[in-house]
Amino acid sequence: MTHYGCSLLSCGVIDERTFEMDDYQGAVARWCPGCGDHSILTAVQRLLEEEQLKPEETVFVSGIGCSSRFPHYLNTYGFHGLHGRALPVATGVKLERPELNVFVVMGDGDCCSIGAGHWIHATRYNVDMVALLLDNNMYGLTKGQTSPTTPLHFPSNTQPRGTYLEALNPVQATLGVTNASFVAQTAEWIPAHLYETLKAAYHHKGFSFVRILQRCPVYTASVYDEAVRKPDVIEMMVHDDGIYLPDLDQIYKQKIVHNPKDIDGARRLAEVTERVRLGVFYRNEALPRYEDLRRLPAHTAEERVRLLSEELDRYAV
Amino acid sequence: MTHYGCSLLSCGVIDERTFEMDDYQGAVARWCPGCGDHSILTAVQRLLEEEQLKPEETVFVSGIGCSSRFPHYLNTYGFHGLHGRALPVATGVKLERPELNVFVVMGDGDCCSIGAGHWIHATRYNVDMVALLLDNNMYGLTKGQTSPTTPLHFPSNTQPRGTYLEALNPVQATLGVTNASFVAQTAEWIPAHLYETLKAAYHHKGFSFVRILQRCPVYTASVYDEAVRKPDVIEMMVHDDGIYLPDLDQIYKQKIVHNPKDIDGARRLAEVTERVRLGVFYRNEALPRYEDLRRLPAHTAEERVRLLSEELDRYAV
Amino acid sequence: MATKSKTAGKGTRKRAKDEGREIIRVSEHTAEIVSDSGEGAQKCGQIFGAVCAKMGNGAWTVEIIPAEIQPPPRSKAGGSGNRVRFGTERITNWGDATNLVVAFNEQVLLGRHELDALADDAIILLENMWATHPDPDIQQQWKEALEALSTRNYRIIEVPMEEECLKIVEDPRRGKNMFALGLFAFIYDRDLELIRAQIAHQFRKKSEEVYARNVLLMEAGYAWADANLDFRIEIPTVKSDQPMVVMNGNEAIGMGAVAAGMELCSMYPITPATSASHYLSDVFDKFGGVVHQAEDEIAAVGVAIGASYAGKVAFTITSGPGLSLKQEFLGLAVMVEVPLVVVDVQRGGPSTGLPTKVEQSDLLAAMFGQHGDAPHVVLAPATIEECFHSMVTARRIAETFRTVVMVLTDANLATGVQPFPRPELDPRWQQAPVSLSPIPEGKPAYDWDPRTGLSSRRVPGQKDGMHTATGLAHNEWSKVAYDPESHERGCRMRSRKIAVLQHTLRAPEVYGEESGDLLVVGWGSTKGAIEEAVDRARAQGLSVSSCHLTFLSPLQPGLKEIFRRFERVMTVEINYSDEPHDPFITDENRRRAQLCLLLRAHTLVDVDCWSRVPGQPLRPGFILNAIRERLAMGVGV
Amino acid sequence: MATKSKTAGKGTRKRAKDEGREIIRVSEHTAEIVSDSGEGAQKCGQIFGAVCAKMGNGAWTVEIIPAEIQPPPRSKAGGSGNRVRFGTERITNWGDATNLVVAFNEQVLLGRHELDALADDAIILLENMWATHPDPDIQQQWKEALEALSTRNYRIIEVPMEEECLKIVEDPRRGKNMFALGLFAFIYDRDLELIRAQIAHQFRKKSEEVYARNVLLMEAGYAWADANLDFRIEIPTVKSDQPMVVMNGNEAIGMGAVAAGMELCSMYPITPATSASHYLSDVFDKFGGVVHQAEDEIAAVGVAIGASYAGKVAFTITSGPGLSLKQEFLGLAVMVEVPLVVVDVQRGGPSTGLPTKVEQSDLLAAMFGQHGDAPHVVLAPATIEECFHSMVTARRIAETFRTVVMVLTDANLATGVQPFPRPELDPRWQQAPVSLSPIPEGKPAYDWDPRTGLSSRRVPGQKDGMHTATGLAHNEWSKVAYDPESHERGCRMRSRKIAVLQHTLRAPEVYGEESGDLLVVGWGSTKGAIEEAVDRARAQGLSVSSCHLTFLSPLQPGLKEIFRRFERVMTVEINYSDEPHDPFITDENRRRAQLCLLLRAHTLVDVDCWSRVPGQPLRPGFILNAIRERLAMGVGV
Ligand SMILES: Cc1ncc(C[n+]2csc(CCOP(=O)(O)OP(=O)(O)O)c2C)c(N)n1
Ligand SMILES: Cc1ncc(C[n+]2csc(CCOP(=O)(O)OP(=O)(O)O)c2C)c(N)n1
Ligand code: SF4
Ligand code: SF4
Ligand SMILES: [Mg+2]
Ligand SMILES: [Mg+2]
Repeated sequence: MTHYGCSLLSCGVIDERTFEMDDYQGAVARWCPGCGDHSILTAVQRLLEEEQLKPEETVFVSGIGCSSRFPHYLNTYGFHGLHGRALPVATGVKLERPELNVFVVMGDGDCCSIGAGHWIHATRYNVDMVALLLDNNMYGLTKGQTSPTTPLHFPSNTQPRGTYLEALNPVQATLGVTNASFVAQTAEWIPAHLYETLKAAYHHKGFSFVRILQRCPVYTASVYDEAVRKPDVIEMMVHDDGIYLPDLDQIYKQKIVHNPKDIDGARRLAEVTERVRLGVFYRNEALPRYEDLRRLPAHTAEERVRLLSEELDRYAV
Repeated sequence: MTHYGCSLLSCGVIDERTFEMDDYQGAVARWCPGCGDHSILTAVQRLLEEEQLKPEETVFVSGIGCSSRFPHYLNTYGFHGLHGRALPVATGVKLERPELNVFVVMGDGDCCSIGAGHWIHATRYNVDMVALLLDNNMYGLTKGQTSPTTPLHFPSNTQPRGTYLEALNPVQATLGVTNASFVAQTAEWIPAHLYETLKAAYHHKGFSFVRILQRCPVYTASVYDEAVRKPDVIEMMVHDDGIYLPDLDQIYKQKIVHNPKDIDGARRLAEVTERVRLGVFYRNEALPRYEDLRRLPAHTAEERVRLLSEELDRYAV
Repeated sequence: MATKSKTAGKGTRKRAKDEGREIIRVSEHTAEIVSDSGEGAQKCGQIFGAVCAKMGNGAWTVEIIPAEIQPPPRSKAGGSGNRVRFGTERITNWGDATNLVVAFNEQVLLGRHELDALADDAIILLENMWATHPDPDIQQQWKEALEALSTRNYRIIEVPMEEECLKIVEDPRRGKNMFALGLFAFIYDRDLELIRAQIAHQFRKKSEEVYARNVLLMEAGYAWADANLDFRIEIPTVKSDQPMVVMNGNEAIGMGAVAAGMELCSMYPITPATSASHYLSDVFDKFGGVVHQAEDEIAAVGVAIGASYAGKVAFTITSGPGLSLKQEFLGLAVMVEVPLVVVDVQRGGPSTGLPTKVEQSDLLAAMFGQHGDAPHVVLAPATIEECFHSMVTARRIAETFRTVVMVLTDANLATGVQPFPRPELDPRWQQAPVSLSPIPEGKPAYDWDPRTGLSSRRVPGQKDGMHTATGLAHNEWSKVAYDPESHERGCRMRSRKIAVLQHTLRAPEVYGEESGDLLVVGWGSTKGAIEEAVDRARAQGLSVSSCHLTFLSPLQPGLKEIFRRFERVMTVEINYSDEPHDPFITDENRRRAQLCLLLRAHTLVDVDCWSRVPGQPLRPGFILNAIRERLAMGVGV
Repeated sequence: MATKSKTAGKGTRKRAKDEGREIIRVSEHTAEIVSDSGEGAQKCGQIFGAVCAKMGNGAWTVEIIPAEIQPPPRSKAGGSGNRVRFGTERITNWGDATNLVVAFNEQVLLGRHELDALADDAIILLENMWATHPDPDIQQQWKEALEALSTRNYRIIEVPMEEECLKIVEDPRRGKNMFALGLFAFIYDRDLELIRAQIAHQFRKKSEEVYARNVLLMEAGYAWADANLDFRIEIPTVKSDQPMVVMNGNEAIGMGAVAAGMELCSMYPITPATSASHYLSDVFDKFGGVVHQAEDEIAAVGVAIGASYAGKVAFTITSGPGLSLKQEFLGLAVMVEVPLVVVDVQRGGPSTGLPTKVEQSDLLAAMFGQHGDAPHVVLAPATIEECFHSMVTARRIAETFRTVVMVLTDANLATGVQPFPRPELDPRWQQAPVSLSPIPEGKPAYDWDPRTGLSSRRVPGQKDGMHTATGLAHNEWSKVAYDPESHERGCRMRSRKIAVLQHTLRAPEVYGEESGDLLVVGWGSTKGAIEEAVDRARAQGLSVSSCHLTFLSPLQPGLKEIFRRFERVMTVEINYSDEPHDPFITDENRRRAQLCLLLRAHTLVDVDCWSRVPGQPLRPGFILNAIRERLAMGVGV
């Protein structure tokens, strides 16, 4: 990468830098070998490069978990905050700096358990950002406890004789929230699909929620085993307005045409079956974005002082 | 009321008490005149009487808000806890004392805003209790701030030029959660429907979520105005397995037959339209209840000591 | 004070049109109006307080808040209204007792009487419709109440308010308050033009007709009083030579936030903090500012931290329960060194406690409530004026020191109204905190000055500044680092900043003599009451001074030095402490008031405390008693 | 200790089959195994520690935890393993430095070296496959590492572990640990039968074949050592005359919970607390107990409070960040007087901090973190044995006093393994807390004894006991009451209980002489290290004693009395304090360690502190240095 031009956001000088994959590389990723997070990182770096996002204008916000180490492994701005609380922080960033590209990386415990309230409300606010749920069906970092998405009867260290509850369906839950504007599902072991989904999410103007099925060889090796081995378990939801990768047709023969505008269809398809459905469940570009609704004209310091002075007049003795 | 028999829960002596409405009366209700909470209280008292629930075996748990004063106005056990946190407390009560009748009373801020995470998860746990959402579309107790269910553009003290977001749909959101087992909607100004809904909720074995449209003459007087004045705004969802009150046919002419077993239909009907739909959206008695899943045989102190002693053997030097 | 005003006023006559009328001339008076809630007494009191201030009186208005959402009418616990203490000089607190009260029924009056809110010789103007009410129970209650009231020296004047108002409006419940305002206007000889202007301001969102009706009612009250009262009360006004403004503490916080260049107020509603955000919600967008009502307190502080991390000026505002919920995020802000201002408008605790009532019991939670070692700044404005300026100070410190600054106010400041010198605004306060200039190569994310712990801020958009802020232990590159050295260095740098700030602070001033028998130490909203108590004590010849702390973390320098000059030191606070002579309480196990604990650890001086948690501001008279008691002189006044 | 053991051992010979072999006879030794993570060093260390304990050695095992989720192989920060200090007498802490280490590669060894974890004369058994590794970079790293290590007096013995293991298994990464166990077994002459039994226990969930293979590997290690080593180390074992058990602190907490009759552990996973709930998840349902993993920490404590309100025995367990989140609910539990036990297994802070590492920095947050005045009990076990018993004590106090009891342990106790006398179980500990008998008429929900604040518990199901518990200020009937008297009474009653509890406590014992030049005060897991440092100091003729506090709230009686008998008092803690001589730090602005602050406020004695936050337990040698320094004797050892 070469550094040309002016780096100020608004100085008018044309920024002639071009960025390559390497420019987005942060610290060496320290996930276990075989961890699905590696491929997600790669896909994200590819997206950044493809979209030529400026590293300094891109912010990755995360919670706490294996997956939440993500920002450290990128050479962008990052905020590795609190377990479950990535979304409020990201909302604050984007609300006040709408010109930044904001990505959020969460684990299934992070997003769906401790962060559930924020997840519901971030969906409602529909702030323009990409929210990635790296779903390994388990608490990875804390070494194997049940998460809301752990399959029924799957054992963990806190529920050694198997979980008690049917797994929460993050897609269906998101679709239940007013203002949900982009909901998709993909799997990290299908890089092409993963990449296309990330791209669609990035291009959606609004809160793009992507659940990424993510393998954790350490704690949930068997969970996605079948889906990885038997492509027929996977059903691709395809549509011209959604994602359609003809190249994958050879492997993934199960397809269903689904228009992402169709919310009822989305909810029907989101129901759990033996099939694992990948693609865009729902997209609605028409919904307003919170940061737009709240955008206000800027004021100079002097204007503000003058206005405040007027305000003080109202309280004058 | 006369006190006969033995009061221990399990002493085998037949309890011959009969309870009247008055027996459930706590402190004088201190809601504003015209507040919808009054009629909900009355309906609940009627239910308690009808079902002859023993006051000492009945617990009302609430959060903080106008609505959450509910337990004080009943002569049962009550737990008026923290804003947004009624459900965890109620879960603790029922998990450990499944023989108690547990009711939860929440406001819309309480349940859908600060308590959203617990709401999602309580739905998942499917603990057998009745959860009432007293939805006045506003923060009442704190004197008029926007709540998640405040209608779009409706002004409040924190959003004086109107809210920015479409109202959250609590019914749809609940239907999106895996294990949702009973979801209904009713209005406090239709006492017969309110009562029947409460009764159905009480008889459902599992987590019964009832959204009650509740008038707040002080802060949201206009919101349900039309629905109250024009019965045609209301569409009754009727079914033999749900709620059907022929007596109301004369007033509420808009009806739709909906089988509460039909989840897709439930979600379609739950979408917001000009119509306000009342009735049971969904019911599924087949879902397991968390407190049943976790129930274990009781042990005497001596047994426990013996078992622990064995356990210590494993760690013996 | 009551006694004083009485003697001063008695027998003095004014000529002119008040011929034959007794003119009570006093340097200050405390007037209140109390009614069932919903009868508008608060509005009346607010207008009256503002008018007094605008005419050039010192004034302090406090709200009388009922204990319940919807108390039943005519109940002792249901009184709602305002109490206005005003005088020729500056008034710094609510004082001891009310000298004149307008009451809409005898039950709310009785409530005030039982709370001991009224001076022994208070003048009472009481709605008399109840005496002849058709309901015999009510007649009976009236009788019993008047009997109970007769145990004191009150002068009760019955006023046919309902009857008079009915001449103008159909529903006097919505008009009596302006009638009462008219009574006050006559009694205290207030400027009617000013009153009309203030009515116009109060009902600015209502129709012209509403305004006109309210003025009529007010004038009717005035006329009735003129025709029927044989006294007036004169409190000389002195127009201030500097421009003054009048507002409550939450408005001052809101305006201070604007003055400080804040761009985002991220909050979740909670009494008594909410009204500050109501105020901001009304005006903030004029300034380009946003009030974000988050889904809960945790999200509220999270959004503020995100905005601050992104280079904006953000604060969050809450009260006790919200503070508890924010603790985890506050620790994070300290750890990643994101500047953040947090306002805690304290109320009665613990738990949901007394949501509408004053207490100063969040001090230790504000200081120590975050797990781990999370050094940060805590300051407490003592007056409404300081509420305004504290926001400017808080922002400056938060940004200079890249840390969390907590501003502790309370329900007393939040709802109290007081005139103060109009702040001089400075455009520099509004400056953007950071530029987006590129980061020079080799400059770490935390370029800690090893001596001071200070480092320069960095925000997204700055080229070559990329790094990941993290709540994990980290080195200067913001890389996760678990080695002993990195962690110890991080802890040291964050702590050092507090010491550096401490070096920039001045020793607090001593109010009164620099040495003596007793030093009273306070913080926050109690300042006015403490200093008034000290004045009275000194007037009685007692060797007492006081000292009020603005900074609680770090504590200002010189405290030990000051304390050493006094025989005894005692804090006066509105938070719980065990009474020394209570059963089982020993000097060893006594749980002391919160500042007291801090000062003992800090100075090793045997600081005592006198503290109460009545859910009300402390009365200067009670503080005076405590002073006398501590000086082993028994209880006076 | 290192020096001591060396001199003691050198030149001593044992006859019999060890003819010609040097027998180093010492009273204690510290052995460790360190590998890349995933190579099973932890299992080896655990088995070895348990075997030492079972053979009758005192022992203390600590985990060596890598800093990253998945550190790269062969990295200095990635070392994972166990360190076992064991000896003839009781061992109370991890000691100063390792005397013998088995390392699977030179990089992890280098990490330990750089952390100063190894004694100057440590014996090192090092896997030597890297010296000849096909990758020239690795060969180079090996060379450089050995060079770096040569600056110390280590005795390095190269061991062909890979080569030997390949004779038995295909993937030695999953077997080398047992080979290493065999090395230890030979060197320290451990009982092979016991080892086999312990291997069987460790792999009880695996197949018979796994067991057999592991035994083979272990025996191979033993044989190799026998054939190749010219020394053995003898640490006499003394079978305890009382029955002993060995476990880590989190297991002790879990077992203590069972012993205390707990019925519900409501938690949310967080390191280092989680393993306690893992243990309970394994066994609790045998006892009819439930581990409820809630959706977050707030719900976790809420469920526990609900269960306790319903009459069950519930506790919640967490670490720092979770404690912050629970603060609001803790205040509620105090307010409604629901008994509740809260375990905080402390880790490094602030914020997410050092999740796997020890710190004692939640003390003030535990004491004061709740808004408002929320008096409650805080206690801290100092040993693994005390972890067990503290649960019984905590339950008893929580129920008797109807309040919150916090039990503070830390990562050191949580993962440390130590033998202790087998607890004698008492069925009375298991008793149900309440009966469901009817409530007599006229008995209020809080029948506070006005002197003690104590009241009797009431739970749903009790006839005529109906009432609504509330976090709002309330009177004895649990009715919301905002009047000053009710609130002040409530505060008083809740606070009084703490004073009453304090009267039941004994003064802490002084370890060493009852008076002297210096008293070291500690709390929690540092006890063993402090007492060892005191012993050494006294052996050097210094007049030092120590005193360890179990109760932090209320503090035990007699502290001032004890402190007065010493010239100086100093706390030793694992939480941050400013160093007195650092830039800008003055006696006035110095932020002291957490217990130190409490003790200064409590006793007004000028208590000093020496505290560090290395993310590791304190070493007795460093404490000794601090003692010498404070006694103005310069640094020794
Ligand atoms: C408030 C808080 N609670 C708990 C934790 C401990 N914790 C860290 S990560 C984690 C869960 C990780 O699971 P997940 O979110 O699914 O992410 P993964 O590691 O599987 O990627 C937990 C419980 C914490 N750091 N903070
Ligand atoms: C942690 C916390 N945050 C905020 C509050 C303040 N508060 C009390 S009730 C309430 C909202 C009330 O609205 P809702 O839940 O809709 O109930 P309603 O009064 O309308 O019945 C709020 C924000 C509180 N008591 N505790
Ligand atoms: S534990 Fe699982 S999720 Fe975490 S880094 Fe390893 S493989 Fe990935
Ligand atoms: S404010 Fe509204 S919700 Fe609250 S009591 Fe009054 S009418 Fe009911
Ligand atoms: Mg996960
Ligand atoms: Mg509401």
